[in-house]
Amino acid sequence: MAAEDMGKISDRVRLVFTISSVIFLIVLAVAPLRNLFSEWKYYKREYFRMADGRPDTKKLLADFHPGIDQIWQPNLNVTDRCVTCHQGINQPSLTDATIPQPFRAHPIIPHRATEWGCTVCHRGQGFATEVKEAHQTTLAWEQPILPVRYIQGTCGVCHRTDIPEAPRLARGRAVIEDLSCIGCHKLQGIERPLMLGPDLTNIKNKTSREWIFKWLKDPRTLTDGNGNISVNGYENEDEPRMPRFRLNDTERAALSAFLIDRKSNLIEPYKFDSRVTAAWEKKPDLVDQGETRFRQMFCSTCHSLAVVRGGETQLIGGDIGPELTKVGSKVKPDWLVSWLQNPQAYLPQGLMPRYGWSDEDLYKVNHYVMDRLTDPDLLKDVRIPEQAQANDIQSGNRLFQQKGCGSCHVIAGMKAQKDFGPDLSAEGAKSVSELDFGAAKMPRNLIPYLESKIADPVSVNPNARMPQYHFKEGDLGSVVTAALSMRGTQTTPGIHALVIADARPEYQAAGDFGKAYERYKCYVCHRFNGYGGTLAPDLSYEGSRARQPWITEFLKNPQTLRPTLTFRMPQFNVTDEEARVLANYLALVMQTNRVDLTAHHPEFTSDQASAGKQLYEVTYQCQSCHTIGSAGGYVGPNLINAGNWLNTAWIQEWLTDPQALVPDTIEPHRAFTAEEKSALTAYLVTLKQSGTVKASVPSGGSR
Amino acid sequence: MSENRKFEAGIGSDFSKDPVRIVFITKKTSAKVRGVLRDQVMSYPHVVLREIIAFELLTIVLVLMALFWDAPLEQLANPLLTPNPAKAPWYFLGLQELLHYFPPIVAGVLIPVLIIIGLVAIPYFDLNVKGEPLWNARRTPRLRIFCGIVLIFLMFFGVYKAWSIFVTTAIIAALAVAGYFVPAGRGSAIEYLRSRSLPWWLMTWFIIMACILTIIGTFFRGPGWSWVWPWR
Amino acid sequence: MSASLQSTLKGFCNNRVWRSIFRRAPARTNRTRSIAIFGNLFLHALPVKVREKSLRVRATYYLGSFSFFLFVVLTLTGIMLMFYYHPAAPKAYNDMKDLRFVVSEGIFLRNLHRLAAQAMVLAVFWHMFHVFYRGGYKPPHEFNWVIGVVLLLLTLFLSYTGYLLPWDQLAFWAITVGTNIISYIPILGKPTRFLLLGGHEIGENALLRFFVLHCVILPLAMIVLIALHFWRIQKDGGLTIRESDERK
Amino acid sequence: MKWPSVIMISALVAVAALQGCRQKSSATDFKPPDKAYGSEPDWNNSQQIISLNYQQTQGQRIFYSNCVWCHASATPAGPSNMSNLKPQPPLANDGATLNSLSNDYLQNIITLGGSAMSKSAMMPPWGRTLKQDEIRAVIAFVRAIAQPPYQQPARTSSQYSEK
Repeated sequence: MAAEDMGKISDRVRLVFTISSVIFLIVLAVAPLRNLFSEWKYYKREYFRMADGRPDTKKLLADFHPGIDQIWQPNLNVTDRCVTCHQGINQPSLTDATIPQPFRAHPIIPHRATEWGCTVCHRGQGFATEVKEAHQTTLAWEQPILPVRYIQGTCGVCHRTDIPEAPRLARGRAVIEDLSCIGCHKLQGIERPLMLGPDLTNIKNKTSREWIFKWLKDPRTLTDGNGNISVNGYENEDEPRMPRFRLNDTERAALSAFLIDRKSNLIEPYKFDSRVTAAWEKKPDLVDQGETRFRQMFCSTCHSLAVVRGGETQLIGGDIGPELTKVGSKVKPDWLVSWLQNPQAYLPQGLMPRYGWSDEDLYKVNHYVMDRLTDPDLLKDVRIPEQAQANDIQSGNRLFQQKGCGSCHVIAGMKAQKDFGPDLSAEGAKSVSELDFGAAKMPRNLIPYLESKIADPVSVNPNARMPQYHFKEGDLGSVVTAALSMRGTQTTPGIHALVIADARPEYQAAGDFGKAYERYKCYVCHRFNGYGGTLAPDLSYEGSRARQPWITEFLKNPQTLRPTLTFRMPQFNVTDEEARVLANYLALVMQTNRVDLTAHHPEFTSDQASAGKQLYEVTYQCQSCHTIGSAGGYVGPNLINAGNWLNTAWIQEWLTDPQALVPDTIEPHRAFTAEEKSALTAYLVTLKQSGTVKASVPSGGSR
Repeated sequence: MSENRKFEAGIGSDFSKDPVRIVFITKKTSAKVRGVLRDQVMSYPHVVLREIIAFELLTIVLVLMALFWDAPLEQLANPLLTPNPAKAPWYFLGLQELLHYFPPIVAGVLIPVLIIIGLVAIPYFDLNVKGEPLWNARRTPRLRIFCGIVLIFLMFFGVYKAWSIFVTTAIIAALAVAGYFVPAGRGSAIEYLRSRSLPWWLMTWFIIMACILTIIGTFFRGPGWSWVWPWR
Repeated sequence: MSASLQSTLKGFCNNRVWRSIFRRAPARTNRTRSIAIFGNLFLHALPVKVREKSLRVRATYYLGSFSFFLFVVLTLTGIMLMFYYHPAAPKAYNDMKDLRFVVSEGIFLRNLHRLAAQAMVLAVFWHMFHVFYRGGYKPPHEFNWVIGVVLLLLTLFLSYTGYLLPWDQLAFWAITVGTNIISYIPILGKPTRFLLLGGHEIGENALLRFFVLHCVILPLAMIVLIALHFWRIQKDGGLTIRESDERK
Repeated sequence: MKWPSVIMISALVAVAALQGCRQKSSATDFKPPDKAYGSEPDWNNSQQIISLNYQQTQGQRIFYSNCVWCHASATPAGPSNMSNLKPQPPLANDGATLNSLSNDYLQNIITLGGSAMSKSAMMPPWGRTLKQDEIRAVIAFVRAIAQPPYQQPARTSSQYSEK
């Protein structure tokens, strides 16, 4: 064999070598081309093509750049490459809905995208330059883009105070607070109030076991004016705060037995003045008179009643207290009398003010409630043994704790339950792996999880302890929005510095004023230095606004200043001494330094007053909103008694800049000259209600 | 190379054509150059060409896979968020599966150390130098020892309820023992098993065991290292 | 066509520059072929001649070669990836994102590196088993087998240290599980784990240590041992040819 | 000589085809999110819900605080002030009246009040109470609820100079 043969290569090997070399070269040549087909390059080309076909090409392409664009804000931890594809966000000419995404301009909002980036508000993955990675939940990114309907959730991450620009967020927070979610969960920005549900220690005094049984079945059924179980309840009105727990009849019987068995001192029946009882017992119009009194005292400012109007059952009245349509079938008469007399004895933290009742009024109203606000059929279908069995009581006790009742309701001698549900203060930041989807068929993503968990807790976990809440239309979305805003402590230092904390001022009233303030629960409706309700006017500057004698009179006999208001100050029957104390305090303490009451004003002349009248009626046509006597608009307050009511300095200041005194007032800020202001003030201070006018005002007047 | 030692010098190939290559071989070594010239080919180009082809094929496969399969990337490392189950890289999942059965000191330390020692020691025990079939000689004593050791192992696995190991071991041992009873010259498959040596059986057992444990650890273990079916 | 191509090639190879690099004319005789192997730094780890039977695919399946080529691919892609990588948390993770979304061919490089790493573990294992079944560990190859076992361990350790570098959940928890196994070693376990991680928990220190191990120490050890491994193949007389191969 | 071009062309075709599939699949996976920042029922048909964007929602808020009293037939407090006014102000969704008025005109009359635009002095000037952006938002809201629906005028160059 020739030695040269040792180097000879067979044809087969040659062929394999040739083929593999060719493929090798192809593959090496092709591999780098993958980059050309990146999604972002596709969108760059598309944008260029779109801009090319428009009249404003030059402007659109002025800062076009073929590479990757990004917004980089290291202190916000923002590296947002969204603008690589969303190239038109700053182009005002691309606002039309006809412009295809991702090129449409961003609507103008207070935060400029170039300063804040995109993911701070929208979430999603700013690093990504691929559609799916940027928008959806992926293995490498668990926080998808927030749907626009929930985007207000991210406003709440920094803005811990409610902002008017984010109505859904504010509504969601209000609902969460209103439904006492804080009873079981830790929540961001919400503190546990002193009382959530009523104290149940003495419930035996208040109601019957049958009623408790029925209430536990579905608290909403009691609000139905027709006696039918209505699944929707009053969808558009407020629901009872009590949610529906999943309990069977045995459990309900046990719980009601347990609650009714609490050893409490039975209240002594109130002894009415025998003359009053004797006089009114036989009167045929006793109940009607009671109803009139009930109306006059404006119970409906806080409580609602079901009323049939035009064939439809509607709830009329406020939502601060419970709805009362069937309360007569619920409460015991002796309890009702003692409650009306002094609610703070039964529920010290409750919101019900302590009225000053005359025996007569109390007798009449009590009869009205027990007679008219009842439903004889309400408890007809409740079948439970009369006597509570010992084992029922025992299992009721167990259930009370298992269901977490103690989170909201207190029973003397039982330990309050705390942190019954999971901590939700960082729920909006939870990653998919922290959520328990169970066997539920839904996208593995925080948003559908929250939606179905809140709407129907058992849809996610069949053994959920969470009860069933019912939301008005749209409120579910608001609650999800608010839950998404709870992202816990911000770890990014830049964002941490941006958090605008919710200042929740506490207003403590001391002394005699404090006692009356607490007795009449003024803070439930009025606001004092930032603390309190928003139903009625803010009283922080009441001393600057109103004259002291007027306040005294008003407290004794409240009148309505705004004709359109349905919620009116109740008739508390304030004593003279209390009226004096309250008015003194309001006039002296509740002042703003914008209005100088001590400044000397020259006396107004009658010429000024008539010039003011001219301005009022002709030039500025104030009567379009304000009423004087019976003529004029409904929007602003009735000015018929302005001279007695308002301080001169206040009127002057008000005409200068109303929003400076009451920021959310809708009084238009006009540019009055100094003369005009003086003239209008001069006119307004002449408006003093005389005896003859008093009769024509329907809601009473000053005495 | 001191003068007083004797070496036998030999030439490995055709002196005139091949590069000079001197080999010193002492009398005591067993290594000998077996110069069967006909059997040989030049490395250049035969080996070199084949290696290039191998490299090209490898690159083609790798590049194509890299184009269409993206390396996984999960979320940012978070010590507070433990995935369930937390799994090691796939080549350690057999070990992790062992940890499920045996105490950590056995599965985590003893077994890996024994495996490494075993692998290192293989060439130094002339068990398989001749590749002698297991049942060639001293058949009965070997069978007794073999069965004894297998039974001890099975008991050990049984005590720890390591059933996947138990079953696999039992099947392989049964196949090995089957070779003892089968007379020579039957079907080719049985003949194949009969002619296997002891190290062959050991290594095969090891490889099958490692594969099964790795597959179980990779595909059949879910939350809390419980058994799950991968298609569910 | 063929003639002109050959003459072009010839002219190309007779070029002064070419000759300055390669010195020799194309190998056409066994002598020049031997010199081609012998006189080349990269090829001289190969024997000049091999037995024809060892060329058969079934003799090796090229598993050793594949392992080596994968190591080469890993080194090249690894060096390129190092240009983009910072061994710091969480920058390391952001670098992964950049590789994926911004760097040209970044994701391709990472895919290639990751694939090759997995393939190398497989190839090395397979290579070892194949060598075992062919009896490749038998004298005079005993020590080369031991080197091979060490190379296997190095491969596993290289792959394992690389596993942490992306600093994602997968990496973090895989390394947690792995290093927990180390701590089961009596007495030595905890200190060894501490040494490896630079602390009691996996953090930046661990990332840096794994990075240095992955990019410097282990590859260097690997290169030295691979060289030794190849050298020994040649010195131990080439691939083992089984008697069954001889008979055929 | 033909090899390189053939290789390149076939490579390009192959990659283009494969990448083309890739593009499509990821684009169809992504479901666009719900676009509504807020919503308002159609005043003439409460079953119909109109989606509002950010600006329109801000306008909605300001409308319901400042304008609703006179420019709607019902108010949050119940009766409307409309009946007290002469001439009667138009309803905010009255497209027949408002659609023909330009954005600039509406912006002016809200800012400066009725008397400045030779209309009823009962319309007060809001320029000092509301910011220009807020007034723009109110107009956007009014346009969104208009019945018959408001059609944007044909694009003019002035649109680009805005802002």
